[in-house]
Amino acid sequence: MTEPRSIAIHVPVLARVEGEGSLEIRTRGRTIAELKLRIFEPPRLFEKLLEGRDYGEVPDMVARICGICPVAYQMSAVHAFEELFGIDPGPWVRDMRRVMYCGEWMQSHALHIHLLAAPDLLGYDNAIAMARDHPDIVRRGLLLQALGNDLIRLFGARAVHPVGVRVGGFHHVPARSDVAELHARLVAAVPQAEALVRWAAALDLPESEQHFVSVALRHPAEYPMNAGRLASSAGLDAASADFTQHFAERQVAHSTALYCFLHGKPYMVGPLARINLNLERLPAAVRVVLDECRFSWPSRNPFHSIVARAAEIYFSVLEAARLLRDYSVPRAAHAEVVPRAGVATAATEAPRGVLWHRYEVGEDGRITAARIVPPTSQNQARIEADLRHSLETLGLERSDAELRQRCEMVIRSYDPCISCATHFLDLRHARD
Amino acid sequence: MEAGFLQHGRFQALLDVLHGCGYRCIGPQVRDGAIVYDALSTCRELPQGVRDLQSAGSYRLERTSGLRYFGWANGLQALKPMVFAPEETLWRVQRADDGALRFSASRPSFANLAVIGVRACDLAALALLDRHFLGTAVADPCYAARRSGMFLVAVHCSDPSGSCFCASTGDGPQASGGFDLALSELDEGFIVETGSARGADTVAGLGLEPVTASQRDAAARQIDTARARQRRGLPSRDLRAALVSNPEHPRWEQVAQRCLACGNCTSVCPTCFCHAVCDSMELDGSAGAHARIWDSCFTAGHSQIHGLTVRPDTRTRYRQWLTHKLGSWHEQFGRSGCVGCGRCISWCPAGIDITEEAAAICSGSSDG
Amino acid sequence: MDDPLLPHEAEVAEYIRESAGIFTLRLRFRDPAVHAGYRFAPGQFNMLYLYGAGEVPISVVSDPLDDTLFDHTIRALGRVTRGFAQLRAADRLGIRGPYGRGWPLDQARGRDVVIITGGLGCAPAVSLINYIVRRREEFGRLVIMQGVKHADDLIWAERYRRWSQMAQTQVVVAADVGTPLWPWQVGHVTDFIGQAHIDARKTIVMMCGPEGMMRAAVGGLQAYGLPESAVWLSMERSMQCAVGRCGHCQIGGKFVCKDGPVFNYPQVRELLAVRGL
Amino acid sequence: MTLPNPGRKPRVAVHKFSSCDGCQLALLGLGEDLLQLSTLVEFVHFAEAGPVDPGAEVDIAFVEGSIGTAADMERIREVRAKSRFLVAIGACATSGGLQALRNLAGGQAWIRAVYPRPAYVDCLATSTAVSRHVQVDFELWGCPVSSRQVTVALRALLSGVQPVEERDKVCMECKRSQMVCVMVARGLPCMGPVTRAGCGALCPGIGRDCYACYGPAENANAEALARRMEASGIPSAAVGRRFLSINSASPPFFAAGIGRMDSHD
Ligand SMILES: Cc1cc2nc3c(=O)[nH]c(=O)nc-3n(C[C@H](O)[C@H](O)[C@H](O)COP(=O)(O)OP(=O)(O)OC[C@H]3O[C@@H](n4cnc5c(N)ncnc54)[C@H](O)[C@@H]3O)c2cc1C
Ligand code: SF4
Ligand code: SF4
Ligand code: SF4
Repeated sequence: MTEPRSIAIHVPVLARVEGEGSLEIRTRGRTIAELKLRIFEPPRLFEKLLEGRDYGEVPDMVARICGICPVAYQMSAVHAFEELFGIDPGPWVRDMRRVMYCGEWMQSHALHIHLLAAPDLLGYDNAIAMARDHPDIVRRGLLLQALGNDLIRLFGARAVHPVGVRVGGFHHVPARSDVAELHARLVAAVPQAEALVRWAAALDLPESEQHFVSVALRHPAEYPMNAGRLASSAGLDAASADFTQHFAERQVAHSTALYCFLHGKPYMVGPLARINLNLERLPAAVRVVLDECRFSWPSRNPFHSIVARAAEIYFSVLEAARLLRDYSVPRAAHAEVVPRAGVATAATEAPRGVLWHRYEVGEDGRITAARIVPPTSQNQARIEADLRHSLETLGLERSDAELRQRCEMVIRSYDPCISCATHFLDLRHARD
Repeated sequence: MEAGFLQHGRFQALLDVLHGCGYRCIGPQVRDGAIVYDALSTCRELPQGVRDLQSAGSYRLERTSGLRYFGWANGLQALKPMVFAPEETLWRVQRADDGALRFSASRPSFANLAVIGVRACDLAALALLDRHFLGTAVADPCYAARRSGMFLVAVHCSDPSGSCFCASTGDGPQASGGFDLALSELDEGFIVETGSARGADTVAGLGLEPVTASQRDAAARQIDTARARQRRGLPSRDLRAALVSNPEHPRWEQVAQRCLACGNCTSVCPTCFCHAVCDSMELDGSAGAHARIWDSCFTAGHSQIHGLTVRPDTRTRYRQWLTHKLGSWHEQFGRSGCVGCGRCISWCPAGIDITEEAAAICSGSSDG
Repeated sequence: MDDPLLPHEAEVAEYIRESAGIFTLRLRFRDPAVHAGYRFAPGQFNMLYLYGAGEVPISVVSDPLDDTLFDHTIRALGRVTRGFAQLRAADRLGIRGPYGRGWPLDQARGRDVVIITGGLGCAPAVSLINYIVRRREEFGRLVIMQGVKHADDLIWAERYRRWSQMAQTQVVVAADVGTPLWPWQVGHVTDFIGQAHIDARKTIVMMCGPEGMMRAAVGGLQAYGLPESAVWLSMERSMQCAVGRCGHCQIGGKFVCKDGPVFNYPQVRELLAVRGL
Repeated sequence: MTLPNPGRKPRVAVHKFSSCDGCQLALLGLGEDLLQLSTLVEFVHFAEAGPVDPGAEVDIAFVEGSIGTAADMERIREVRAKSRFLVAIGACATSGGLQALRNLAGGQAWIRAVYPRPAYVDCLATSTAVSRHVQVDFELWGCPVSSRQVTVALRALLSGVQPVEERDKVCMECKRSQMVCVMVARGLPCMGPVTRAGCGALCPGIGRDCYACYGPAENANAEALARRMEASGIPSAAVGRRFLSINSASPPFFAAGIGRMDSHD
């Protein structure tokens, strides 16, 4: 057996993650002396930018926090304001928002699986190299990604920073013919999406049994997207308005992203956490495929996230197809909005997990304070815990290259979005 | 030539005849708060009981209790987009591996159009566009393809808007020619006139009733009222000399302070014909296309020659628009380029009024 | 040509580098029938299409009687012309034309000709000079006046020297900014019109170049009592179609592409007087 | 631009600075075209897609994001030095982006307000456009830029010509698509008349007013539009906010907006 040694792993630029971050690990003997997932993306101070803005400007502004999940930002914001203003946008808006969110899950998950994660698992540097040997797999992924983008476009005119969402509903009603065309494409994609889950489940994923707490929304009847209460595998059940009673953010020296803890401990959000907590809310067709996996659900292996993502793509295709099947044109695209003063909060399920917003609104409908907790800052402590666990189980005596590769795989399996993670503001400090 | 009277309730029969003759009917309809031309299958899609309130920089529709289909002045566009497409590929080119280029013309595949509800100003504008695109040794092939076979059903204008001034340009409110059929809408129905042999053929089987003298009177009176109601006007039909002699009038600078140089006026103008070309290529470089797109004398590209923009500012661009439209058109086409439809007034987001600007510049006064 | 806007495939027979930014493309149409049917007059121009990039108007500078090739001398200025600069022999491009009215050579025959140009290698004038030099005996005295901003800008210095040695020919070259060894004049070329010894009764003037220069030249010519109708000039405007449809080349009521580019001065007198038309 | 020795694939880098990543998606969201693109160029640095070699010499560099830290300032100079043709993509890179709003408030004060321990944060008081730091060969505006914009520009560069700059107003695209003007027909405070074309007039196309995410057009008469909006009854401060939004640091928008903003802090 090789002698324990002192090693330093430094990955200056993490490839295939959204945004720019780096990793530094120092070990001494058999223990990890230091482990820093460093996010050096400059802070963009969004919460401050929002102060003084009209509530109506917020959906277009917060979209700019993240180009990969702008719909999620818009959804959390509009739900927060509608809750405060006492607006019920009605079933059509509710359903169509779900469709739009399906589009975002599909494009974001497909992008992550095929362009970011799969090359690790199949032994390539990147998806372009992988496409040469596995063209059909990459094509299927690009097709599902495009379909997701087109669902967002149906409501938002473009896939990145869509322009169709507003407080109270949408700016316009999609034409029946456009909906029919997309519905047909969704139906045609069902077998592909199903095949994707089987493919993901058959991947040779590392074993990594870990203890972690899953956090996600739970809704009495639906697989959660825009609505539900905060739940955890440790028994949490809280309204999103009570987020701060349970969750707290902390700044650390090595990162511009804040770390968020649940009752002082790391936790996981995202597709795996969602499935772990909402298995029975998935349509039967999705459950059947999951039941055929070699492993069982809920899963304690974070590497199973890729299967969870595939399953959510499958779910999204079915769900969007279901919601668009009997599409009818409503009388109006949005409800009337009259602002009122108070505190608006909402959490929705971004592709990467719970996204919590809180706004203080004045009489005139303008924002006096804002706070946003994105999924990546919630996962950050968990990623570091996972890295420690994974490296120690793999064995620190492995070569630097092997250790480094495993680290990158671990990080990628959480699909961290660094752009989202770096907008931070800790309100408690902001006030003094 | 007067052909007879069509009861209001039988308007669909006219559409059916046109459909039966193989025409694709296009007619006015309400969309997004304005009247636009779009494919028409039944008369129920027409803007019945609707009128338009237009003024500088503003266009609103309002419901009325009336049952008329054409009780409004005009909509966003005239016939221009149907004959001179806003974006159109002119030709394509293939490039072989050895670099050889193969050019091939692109032509619109076009069903014969029957346009319902054409206004007198629209027809006058179409005649001008015809001269521009067809009146040379070699006609413009794309325009010619779209224009040929177009069947025009005019409706004399009974309800001019606040922006209209066709009476002062001599182009309306009554359509005087260039149509296949022309209608005078009365409360109980339409007096039908024919303007061409195929127009006459179309209505021959419609079972039109004879027109009564009082119907004829009512139609004439309604045109007179429409003419009298127009509040705006141009100082004269030929402003060429007055404009050409005032290139440094301070009013040009004053209007430039308000003008957004956005090109809405030229885009909705039924006679503006300026266009740019735009070349594109397939991503792999194997083929390309050459398209024309509507341009405007308000863009920088319009007057750009390598390294120099001849009209760099809004003052010179606005001056180009007005002196061309009301001045140089006389030299080019023997008449003014303005048919008095008022669209450039209503659809200008800055609310600039061509009649006011022309009056100020041509009277030599610099304020107002 | 049935479609006025469709280019024909042409090929670069020879690429000649004239100076750092100026080159000549010697071209032929790929289709021999098209080539055989192609006729142009000096002062006319073609629309040259660079694959995928765009079309630009360029004068034909070769001799109309040379039926093997036709030449374009191009200054690499912007997007498309810099692209053309990268072409080499055997490369393909698209050509349609010729367009516009050329120089009034029939009127010039037997008379003294004064050619005034500004800017580098002003192409429409090159075709004109070449044409007259080859048929020297058909014309009277020839005065070539060329103005450049900086002495270093002058290309074809050798040609000017050669022309200046021909009988009955006067060459005046002026640079706004000279250099120590500059053999010609320093100043605006229009300042030297007085040296041209123009006989107002039998002279025709043809010019092209910046509009400011042409305005100044007309002023200088007035001193000779030259009738305005004896002055011709070639104008430049943006052109997208070259057949009088796109509206870009309008100056007043004129379409430069079909009413020009060569105009008789009285036609454009008022237009030239206003800046920004 | 002329490409070096034809025969070798042009080398392309995609660099990210302070941004939301949305503009890179113009490439990552290309679908099948991305595979085709990879046969035409060699991506030598494109961290999000895999290849990492930020110091490599390249023919074409796409730069996303604004310059917001001292390290960024250093890095953009290196990028410039290693790139033959540098294209700034998106609002962040061309005007400083939405985050340039911090320039108005004195960014350091905000950082103190935002972070419990500001000393840990390397952040300049301003967020600025790439062209404020190095020479930029071409700019693609938009928040975000579209795949069409990026591929058209890239295709032109592959053919050795400068891409065409789109700088007309959104109204031109709006009218070419036969849309009904939302300002004239509905009184909405549309920014189309001062905003650069390129998006295809998406907002009027779905019945809402443009909010100028493509930045100022050429010859933008921002002051006239601002006055027109005020005349239609929109409060001055709200008009000011329309100009001071995604492209607040672009000169015409800044000039029209700054005097109209009520004190921001
Ligand atoms: C009758 C005539 C004869 C000529 N003869 C010659 C000749 O013999 N030799 C010669 O060298 N030159 C000649 N020229 C000038 C030549 O046509 C120009 O130098 C050439 O068009 C420049 O093209 P470019 O693409 O290189 O330049 P650019 O300035 O890059 O672009 C040229 C064209 O593209 C358009 N354009 C530029 N930028 C934009 C933009 N951002 N958006 C939209 N459109 C844009 C402009 O409107 C312009 O028409 C002649 C011009 C005319 C009118
Ligand atoms: S006159 Fe009006 S419509 Fe025309 S360019 Fe000026 S602002 Fe735009
Ligand atoms: S809707 Fe906006 S972009 Fe369209 S024409 Fe009106 S002002 Fe211009
Ligand atoms: S219309 Fe305006 S705000 Fe909307 S996408 Fe286009 S540029 Fe952006």
